[in-house]
This record gives sequence, C-alpha cells and structure tokens, in this order.
Amino acid sequence: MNFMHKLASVALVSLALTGPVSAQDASTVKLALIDGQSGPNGFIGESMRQHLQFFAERQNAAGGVAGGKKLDVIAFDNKFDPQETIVQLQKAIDAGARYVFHGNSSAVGAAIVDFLEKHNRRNPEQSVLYINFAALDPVLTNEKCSFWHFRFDADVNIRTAAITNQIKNDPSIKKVYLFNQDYSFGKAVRTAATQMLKEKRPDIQIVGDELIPLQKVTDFTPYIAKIRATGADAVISANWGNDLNQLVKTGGELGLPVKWFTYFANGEGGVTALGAAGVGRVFAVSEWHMNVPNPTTEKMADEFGKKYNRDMFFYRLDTVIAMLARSMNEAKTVDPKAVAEKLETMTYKTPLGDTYVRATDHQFYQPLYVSVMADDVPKKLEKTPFGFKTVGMSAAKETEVPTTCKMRRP
Amino acid sequence: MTQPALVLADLRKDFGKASIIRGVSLSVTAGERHAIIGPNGAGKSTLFHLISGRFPPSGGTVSLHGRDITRRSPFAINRQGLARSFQVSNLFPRLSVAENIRCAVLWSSGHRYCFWRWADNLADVSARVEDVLAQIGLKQRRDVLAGVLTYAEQRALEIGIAIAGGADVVLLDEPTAGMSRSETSRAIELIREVTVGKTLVMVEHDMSVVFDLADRISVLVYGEIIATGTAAEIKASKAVQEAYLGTVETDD
Amino acid sequence: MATSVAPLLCCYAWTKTLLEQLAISTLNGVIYGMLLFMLASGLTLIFGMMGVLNLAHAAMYMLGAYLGYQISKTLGFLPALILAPLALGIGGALLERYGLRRVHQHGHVSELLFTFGIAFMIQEAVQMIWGRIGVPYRIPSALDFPLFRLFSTPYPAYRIFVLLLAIAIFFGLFAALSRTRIGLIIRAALTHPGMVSMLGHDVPRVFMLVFGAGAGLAGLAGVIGGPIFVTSPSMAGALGAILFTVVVIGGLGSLPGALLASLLVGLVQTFAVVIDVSLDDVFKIAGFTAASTGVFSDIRHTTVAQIAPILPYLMLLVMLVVRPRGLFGSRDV
Amino acid sequence: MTSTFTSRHTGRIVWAAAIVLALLLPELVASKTALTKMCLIGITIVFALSYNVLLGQTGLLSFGHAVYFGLSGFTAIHLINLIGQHQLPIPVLLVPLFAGITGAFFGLLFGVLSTRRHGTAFAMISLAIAELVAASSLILESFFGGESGITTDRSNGPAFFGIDLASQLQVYYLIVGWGVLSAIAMYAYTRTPLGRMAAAVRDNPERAEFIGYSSRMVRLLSFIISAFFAGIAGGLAAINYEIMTATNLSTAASGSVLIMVYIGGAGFFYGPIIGAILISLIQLSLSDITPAWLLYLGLLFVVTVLFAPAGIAGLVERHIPPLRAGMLHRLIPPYLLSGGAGLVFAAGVIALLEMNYHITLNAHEGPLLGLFWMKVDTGQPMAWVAAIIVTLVGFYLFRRTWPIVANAWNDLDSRQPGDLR
Repeated sequence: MNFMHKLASVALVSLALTGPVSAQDASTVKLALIDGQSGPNGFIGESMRQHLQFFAERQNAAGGVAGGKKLDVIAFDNKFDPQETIVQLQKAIDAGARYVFHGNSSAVGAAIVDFLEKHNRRNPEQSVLYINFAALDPVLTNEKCSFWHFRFDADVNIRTAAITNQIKNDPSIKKVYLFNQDYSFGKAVRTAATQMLKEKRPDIQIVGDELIPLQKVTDFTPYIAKIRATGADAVISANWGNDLNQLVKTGGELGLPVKWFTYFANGEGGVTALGAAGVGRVFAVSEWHMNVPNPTTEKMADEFGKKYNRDMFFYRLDTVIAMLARSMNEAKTVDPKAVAEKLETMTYKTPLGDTYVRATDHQFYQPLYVSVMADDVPKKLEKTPFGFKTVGMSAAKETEVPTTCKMRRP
Repeated sequence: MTQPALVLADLRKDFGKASIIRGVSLSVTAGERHAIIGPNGAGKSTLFHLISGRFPPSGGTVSLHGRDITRRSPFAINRQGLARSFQVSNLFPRLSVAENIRCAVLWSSGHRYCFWRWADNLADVSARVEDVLAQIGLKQRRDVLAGVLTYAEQRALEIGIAIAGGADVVLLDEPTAGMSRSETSRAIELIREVTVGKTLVMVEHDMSVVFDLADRISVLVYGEIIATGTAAEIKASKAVQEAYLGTVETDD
Repeated sequence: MATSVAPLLCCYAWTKTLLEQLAISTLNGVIYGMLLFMLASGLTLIFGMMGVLNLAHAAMYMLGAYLGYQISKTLGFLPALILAPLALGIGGALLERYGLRRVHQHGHVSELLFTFGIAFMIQEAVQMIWGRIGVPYRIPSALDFPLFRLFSTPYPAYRIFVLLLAIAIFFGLFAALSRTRIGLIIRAALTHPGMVSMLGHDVPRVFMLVFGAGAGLAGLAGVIGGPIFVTSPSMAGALGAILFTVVVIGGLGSLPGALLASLLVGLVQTFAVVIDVSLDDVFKIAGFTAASTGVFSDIRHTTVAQIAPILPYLMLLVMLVVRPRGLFGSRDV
Repeated sequence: MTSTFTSRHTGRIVWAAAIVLALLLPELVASKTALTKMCLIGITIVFALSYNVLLGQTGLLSFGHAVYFGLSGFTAIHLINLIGQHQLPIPVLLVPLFAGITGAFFGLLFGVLSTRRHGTAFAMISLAIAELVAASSLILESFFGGESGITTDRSNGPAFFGIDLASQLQVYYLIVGWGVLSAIAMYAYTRTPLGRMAAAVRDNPERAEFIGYSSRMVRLLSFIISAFFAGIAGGLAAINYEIMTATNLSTAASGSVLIMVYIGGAGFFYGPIIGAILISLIQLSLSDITPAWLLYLGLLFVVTVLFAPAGIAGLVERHIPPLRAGMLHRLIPPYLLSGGAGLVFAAGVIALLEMNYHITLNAHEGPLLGLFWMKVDTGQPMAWVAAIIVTLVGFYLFRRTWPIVANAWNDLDSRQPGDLR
C-alpha cells in the first residue's frame, strides 16, 4: 500500500508538474501578467488583468500587431511574493510568453529584473522583456536598471517632482511634514522631497520626518497629534494601504488642517477607504484621472466601466500597448530584443500630450496631473460621492529626474 | 541499621491559605520498605510530590543519602537515585511498552542527550529493557502502545518505568489502587521482587498490602505524621485507630 | 532684556505642545487600550477556562466590523451595535458546540489548529462576500462631531463614545463575573481549571456560553472599532498578534491583568511614536560617535518611534524572561 | 514516531525507489516549469520535514518556523555574495551547511526563550518571536534589504569540479542531494536516544522529568536540530531563487508549513513529504484555476483537523492492516458508495463557492461561469437553487452512507480484533 501510494503520488506529481503544454502559436503574441490575484490585495491584480485585457482587445480589434498577430493576455498569480514570482515567471516563459507585465510591489519588480538579467544571459534565444507599469521604486531605473526593463509609470522621484512643482506654486504651504513607511520607497521619497523642496522652495521648513514600520501601525492618533504639534501645513506621504487610509482618516477625524500630498491615494479602493476625510485635502499624482476633460479618454473610460463594472485606473496601459504595437510593427518582428531597441528611443503623442522613453534608463516620461479629492466633480469613483479634480499639471519634461543608470546591453 | 536513605525534616506545603503538609519529619533507612497510610486528603500524594520535586515545599528539607535535594527539579532528584510511580498511570501513551521502559533506562545507562547513535543498537540498554520487561511480565506485550494496555498492565508498566532506571530509592504511589484481589496479590509479588535491595516508600490504601509488604509504617493524618512503627506497633496504636482505621473502610 | 524673553516664550510654547501631546496621547492610548481589552477579555476568559487560544478571535473582530457595516447600512448603527455582536455570539457558541468540542479529545494543539483554520476561512469568506477592497464603514453621523477641544485639538465625540462603551462593558463584565452564578463558576474555573466539573455544573454549556460571549465581545469591538480603523480584510492580521501578547503580558486567565496589559500596550504604543530618540542620539549625548556601517548602524539609527509597533513583542519577551506568569497571572505561561 | 514499516525491507525499497525517481524526474518531465516546480517542492519537503521534528516528534506547535528558514536564507545570500566577491573560499555547494548552522544558532537563541513551555504557551511565544523577527526584518535594512530583499547570483562563485550552478538542472540535483541527506539525517534522528526521548517528552513531558530527563533540554535540543534543517532548506532556497525577502520569514510562511505538515500527517515520518508535495502543487496549480484556492486550502485544513487528525499519512497507515490481512476489498464498495455521495456534496459546495466568487469578483465577465464541464448562469436563481439542492442532497447521502463505511470497519475489526487499528 505504501508503495502503491508513493507510486500514485509520484504519478500525480509528474502530471501536475508538467502543467499546461507550451505551445508556440505563431499567430498570437502572449502577454503574461504576473501579479497578485489572490489574498487581501488580490483585487488590484484582478483590476490590472482586466485593464490589460481591455487594451489588448482594443489593439486586436484595430488589427493586432506585426502584421495581424493577436495579443493574448494570460495572468499568473505571484501571490505578491518575489520567490513565487520566479516560479510563475518560469511558467509564463514555458507557456510561450516573451512579454511580462507587472505592476504591484517593487520588490517583485526587482526580482523580475534580477531573474531576467540572468535568464536572458543564460538563454538568449528565449529572451523576455519586462514591462513595468506600476512598480515605482527609483532603484529599478538606477542601480538595478536593465535593458530588459521598461517602466511606464512615473516613479516616486518623478512623482515627487510633480508634487514639489505643485507645492512651489502654493504659497500657503510653509511647513512640510514627511511621513513615510520605513522601507526603500518611503526613504526614496523622503530624500527626494527634502532635496527638491530645498531647490524649489528654500523658504519651506521641513518640520518632521517620520518613518513608520510597514503595515504594523493600528492606531494613528498619536502620529496625528505629533504632526499637529509641529504646525505643519502639508504632509508628503508615500504610504499605501492601511498606512495611508488610516492616517488620513484619523487626521480628518481629529480635524488636522493639513494638505496630504500622497502617491497612492488615487489607487483602487483609495476613495472608498478615505471617505469624506479626504475631500479637498488629499492630493495625488497621476498620468490621468476620470475627470481629465478629454473626449478620447472619457469614451475609453466609459467603455471600460460598462464592460467591467469598475472604474478605469490604468490609463497608461493604453499608451503601453500602443507603443509596444508600434515598436513591433516598426521592427517587423515580435522578438523582444528588437522591440526593446525600437521602444527605447520612441516618442509618442497621446491624447493628453507628448510622451517619450528615455533610452539611458528606460524610464517613460508623460504629462502628470496633480489632483485633489473632491465631491463636486462629474465622474465619481467606486460608487462613492467622491472623485478627483485637477489642480495642476506638469509636462513630461518638467518632471525629468537624473539617473545613475549604467545599462548593460546585450 | 545502616544510615538513612531518605530524610524529611519538618516538611511543609501550603496552597494559598490551606496547609496540606504541616511539618512532616521522617527518616527511611536504606533497604527498608516503608509504607505511608492515611485517610483520603491526608496529603500522601502531596508528600510524594514534595519529595520527588514536582512541587517545591513551603518549608523544611528533603535529603537523599545525606545530600540535600530540597527544591531540586524532578530530573535532578531522579539522577541522584530516586524514582517514583504515580497514583494515576502516567505513561508515554503513544510509545510501545518496550519504548516506555527504554526511555526510563536511557539516562542512567549514560546515553543522555545522545543523538549520534541508534537507540536500537545500544546493547546495554536493550539487555536492561529485556530484564525489566521480564520482571513486570509484559514481554508478550512489548510492541503494544502503552495507551491501549489494560489497567493492570498499565499499573505494572508504571512500576516498571519507576524501577527501570535502577534508582535505589523508589516511591510507589498506590501501586495496587483499583485492582482486583488476584491482581493485587500478583502486584505485591512484583513489588517485592523488583525492590529487592532498594529502599521503598509507598503510599497504599489496601491494609493487607501494607501489612504484607512494609517493614515500617507511618500514618499521615491532615498533613502530620501521627505515628511511625512496625505493623504491630501501628495496629496497637490507639491514636491511629481513632484517627484513621475507623474511617478507612467508608472512605474507599 | 528682549533677548531673554524669547527663550522663555519658546519654552512656554514648547511646554504647551508637550502637554497637549501628553494629554492626547494618554486619551488615545486609553481608548486603544480599552478596545484591546474588549478583545483580550474574551480571549483571556476562553484561554483561562478552556486552555484554548482562540486564534480566530481577531477574525471575529473583523467579521464584527463587516457585519456592523452591513447592518448599519440598512438598519442603522444602533441595531448594528446589538445585532452584529449577537450574531457573532451565536456563531461562536455554535462553533464551540460543533467544532471545538469535537476536536477537544485530540488535545489543545488540535483545538489551536482548529481555530487557526477557522481564522483562515473567515478571512477568505469575508473577502468572498464583501470583496477584497475595504468597505466604507463610517462613523455614524449622530456621533460625528467634535465633542470638546483638548488645547488646540478638537476631540471627536465618537471616540469618547467608544471609551464610555468600553468602560461600561468592563463594569458589566466585572459585575457579571462577581455577581452571577455562572460568573462564579467561570471564576472558579479560571483559578482551578479542571476542578469545576467536580462542582457538578454543566461545564460544556458554560464553555459554550463563554466562547459565545467572547465572540460577541470581539464582534462588538469590531462594530465600534470598524469606523475608527479601516474596515478591510487585512484588519484581523494587524491586531491578532498584538492581542496574544496582551493576554500573556497580563497573565493567563487574569482579567485584571488583561485590563492592565491592554492599557499598558495601548499607552506604550501611543507614547513610543512621539519619541524620536535613537541609540545614536544617546551615543552623541554620551559624547562619542562610532563608524556607522552594517547592521549595527541600522539598529543605532532606528528611533523609538520607528519600533513603536513592535514594542509589544519586545515587552512580551522581556516578560517571559523576567516574569513568565505575566503581570497578574497565577500560572506560568 | 509511530511510523510502522513493519517490514523494513519494503520500507527501504520504497525509499530507494523514491530517491531514484527523484534523480530521474528531470528526464521524465522535460519542461523548465516542471524543473522549477520540482526545485520548489524539494526545498519545501526539507522545510516540512524539519518542521515535523518539532510538531510530530517533539509535540511543539510553532507558528514561527519560517524565522529559521528565512534568517538562514538571508545568511546564505550574503555568503554567496561574499563568495562571488572572492572573499570567502568555500564552494557555493556547501552554503546550505552554513545556513543550517545559522539556523541552529537562532534555534538556540530563541529556543532558550520558548522551550521552557510546551503546548499552547509555546505556540504563543513562537508567534510573538515570529512577529518580532518579521517586524525587525523591515527595520534592519542592511541585512534584510528592506521590502525588496537581497539578491545574489549563484553562478558568480568559482566552479566546483565544473559545477557552476548556472543551469536549473544542477540546482535541482543540488537540492536532491542535500534533501536526501537531510531526510536521512532527520529519519536517523528519530531513532537516536534523544529522538526517542523527544517522542517521550511529546507524550508526557511531566513523566520524562521523573526518569532523569529535563523536558526543557530535550525540547531545546530538538528545537535546535529542527532549526538546523530549516536552515538547510533556507540555504537551498537562497541558491535556488537567488533572492530572499522578508516574506520568507513572515508568519504566513510559518502558517503554510504548519498546514502542509498537518494535512500530510504529523505522526508519520513521510507525512510531511506528502503534505509538502500536495500543498505545493495546490499553491502552484490550483491558484491558476480558481481565485478561491485559499478558501479550499482552509477548508481542507479544517476538515483534516476535524475528521482526520492523523493526516493523509494516518489514513494510509490505517489501511495497511486490512491490506495485509487481504480484506481491503471489503472496504471498496462502501468507499465507492460514500465517496460518491461525498463527491456530490463537494461538487455542490464548490459550485456554491465558485458562483459566489464569480458574482463578487468577475461580474464583468457576464453571469456565465465555466464550472466543471458546464456553463453556469449565475444570473439565474435556478442555478443557485440547483447548486443548493446538489449540496443538500450530497450532504444527506453522505450522512446516510457514512455508517456503511463505519460498519465495514467495525466488521473488519471484529474479524481480527485488536490488530486492525
């Protein structure tokens, strides 16, 4: 019986291990989305999958890429874990994907970059390109920059540039409090903000610089008291999740009169969690939001909303797909290396303005909106009475930040 | 008379406000079979717990072969040569009978925390285990899990574990409790046999067992020893009759 | 003369700020502590009596918040305040009756594993029903106003309501335990576990009641805590581990200990965040600086404020080394 | 360990066959994904076995075993980086050993704090330590690399007899090598005097004290040994993934290994192996099929706790005596009957759960849900009614047919009293 059982389990293993047969279908280009699809934050991964699917289908409807090939989105659940990511990445590669999309968590992003650097060197015929559309750690386009990585979102330094541009024009702000999570991200923001404020508004005093442990704080009231004691007018915070929502909510509850300059408040679930506390107080940076007055994007958002019964967030994926398609068409191949070479020098005009990829570090630059949470806007988010409205805008050039990238080219 | 193996001096134990043991002094000579009797709730088991280190006493001292063992931990006391059994069977239920005995043998045969030799290949241990299994009559049941033994077998194993380590002072807590007549007489034989050359202290309810086995008897009533002596002396003691014998039958 | 006034003024402002922070932090710490106590009391009762560490306790708190949200959306906050804890209490009792009692025969470890599995499933079920995003559970409008000003900070009425309710629960619990028959049995079971069955009471029924009551209290804490803390699927994980440290620090099975430990943890966590001192600063005051590289520089640069949330675990470890029975416990951990 | 290979011979053959199979597997299944998965499973098996030294053998329920896995993994990453910079003259192949020593060191450190107690108290302390370490890992950034962790390149070191670990296949054989060594060592440990005493302490820590052993010392030593092997697993993970992050030492990772070992069967040496394989495959494959996989995992766990506390291995072992007695066939008809009813019940539950998930998560894809081989319209009340009916009927049938299985067992028992259980 023991042996039988062993045998059975082994058979089961070999069956399960083999998994889906890797079929290289020449008529499709497989785009693998590797992101968390399950667990408490799985909704973001799902939303990403739907966005990617939506824009890929639009491209397919418009004739596909590289001579009629269709884009095919397949999602892999990495459970937000860098190690699991590597397993899923291998699965994606075996399934024939040569383009990997990923958004959540810079730790995962760094793991993908590290893996692909080694993988593409060890298996050049199987090279894979990584399209990062939401992992914001500056390290990915600096120390860890890679030829195989493109970032299509504004990293925290670029966002900080946009935020400090906004603060520069707001004379009511005299004292700024930095409030961040204690990890690479938060630290990047605090360094960048300190330096940029010094350049743009030397008169502003930084009255506090807090680093809190990631996702561990349950009661934010003491922090609010601390902020209030400094007399700050504005708080710059790259916090996300509970660390952001609760901070702002508690601040609203205790009547803390500050402007919150945030990096993630406009993410999915943001307005739901913040509620009325955020209205007129919470500022955020994005390449687009629902109340940007532009007929093309409005129509797109409507379609998306109708199809998926949720708000559109990742407008940038439209640009990504469009630019990827153009690179493939120009390169007349879907080979990642050739496509990457086209992509890295591309400039592109979106309905919202001029955008370009910087070849030195593969960072994408686009116009950025600074918006504030409001309840008097036409488009509301997540079935709440709240949405965002524009208060300022920076052109792509105005947000450019230096890089230390020394790219190793294949 | 040789020197005493076990000496209790003014031993006390309080649980909160309740005094359970109230100044017990006792000296047990090496090689002696000593029984402690007393009504329920007199503190007999508590006294054993104090001696064997399960509870720390509130006052007084315990010495074993002239060495102070008061407030030492149970294993330290056991290593000094004192072993005990329990009133309620206290075995290793998911180990086999032979394994139970083997565990009890390991420390005294010097293998201690060894993790570089196979337990099955320790010849000295295996020989000792066989001896003990033979003595307690569980050779046939050696591979049965201790948890599924019959009651009488568990009691025998309980005694086996207590004596297997070769301690020269053995405390048996009601070894025959709950046994039938015939089982009891077999148990008496077993105890007699396995404690040859050892010092035995036992708590026992069954007077026939006590008078059969014990060289000397102490009577514990409400945490105090009211009499110590030979069977004849105890039977003759008026204090004992008043305090104890009158109640024992109804108590059980 | 003018030169000497400025520092004085500054000192006055500084003292006022300090006092304000002190007052707010104390109040906040106490409220947080009382909420912790509402959870810890149930946990400690269950643990003290049954030896079961209910790992699903924090999940029940979360479930309470979600039910509170759902009911207050349709029926209003007041019904939610009553119905949600009631539902959880009944659910908890059923869980004890048909789940826990079944695994009881396999020992405490199995019970612990059972509650672990339940916590896991509540977590998933909540996501299945209410989705993976948090829900907009708001402070009821009747209580959404500043009650008074503490120096310059307007203090929200809802928090005071939470405080008062928690105090009321505390006294209610105290009265129930000291005045009622079941309370006496529970207290007896806390001090002498295993003895109560000899008193001739229906112990399983008492266990079921206590488990149900504990779940109900956790639910109540969820209902009133939900609007203050974000009601999302991750709220259980954040609180769960801290809760267990409270129970151990207070002493197993000791209600006064649980209260004191809850307040202590609440206050320590609130106060620590106001302290911006790192080891480096201490070194500097002592008058020497060392080369700052490697792991040790991390430790030295870390301020008390940064490690505030892990202080409970540190306290727990210190407690285990110094006094394993906890503040008020009669038994070792 | 109550592992009962009564015939040692068969046991050895099975183990040898398993090892040979592990060595041949890369030949049998050629895909790279499979290789990646097998590496992961190999590491998980070592980790699960190390956990069972605590849970199954010493009776210690820990909620923080990943701490030793993770800390050692991080140490291993730093070691590999040092090797890559030619500052450490050891081959990468030996890094798992040093990782194991690191694990043992932390096992000693935290074991001293936690092994004074057992049972629930130990579990709580382990949880507190795990939270403490996990929280600290985000503060001590130079060692743990913050949220993005620390990476390395295993092939940077000098090649050792031509083994540079650049290919996944070499890594696989490295894992098999260390895994087999570790498994043999852990099995051997169960047969040593200390290993036997660990089982005794698990059964009855109080009595162990009265036969000369300090229960605490036995627990502590077992704890250190367990942490040592967890460390080896951590070292292998470092080599395999070339990255370590704070999630590796989180309580979620600890919970996951606990679930594996328990479902596999903590009472048997091979239980954790089954659990590690099964749960790894669930994590790897079921997550592709359904977003509710965590819920199914939780359900599986609770059902195991309630109805099969000895785990899968326990179920297997129970059937060995009737098999030996040649009476297993008597169980097959009742099993088919009851199993069929159980499947109906399970299908109903799964249908309900999937439909529920579908309407909360995938509403945009329309009401149609691909379930088993059908398309279910979650917009139709009839679909829900049908699912509920299937569930209830399944439950009823299962309740009715289960006594038949129980009777069959009673029947077997009465034929060979005492031997069958």
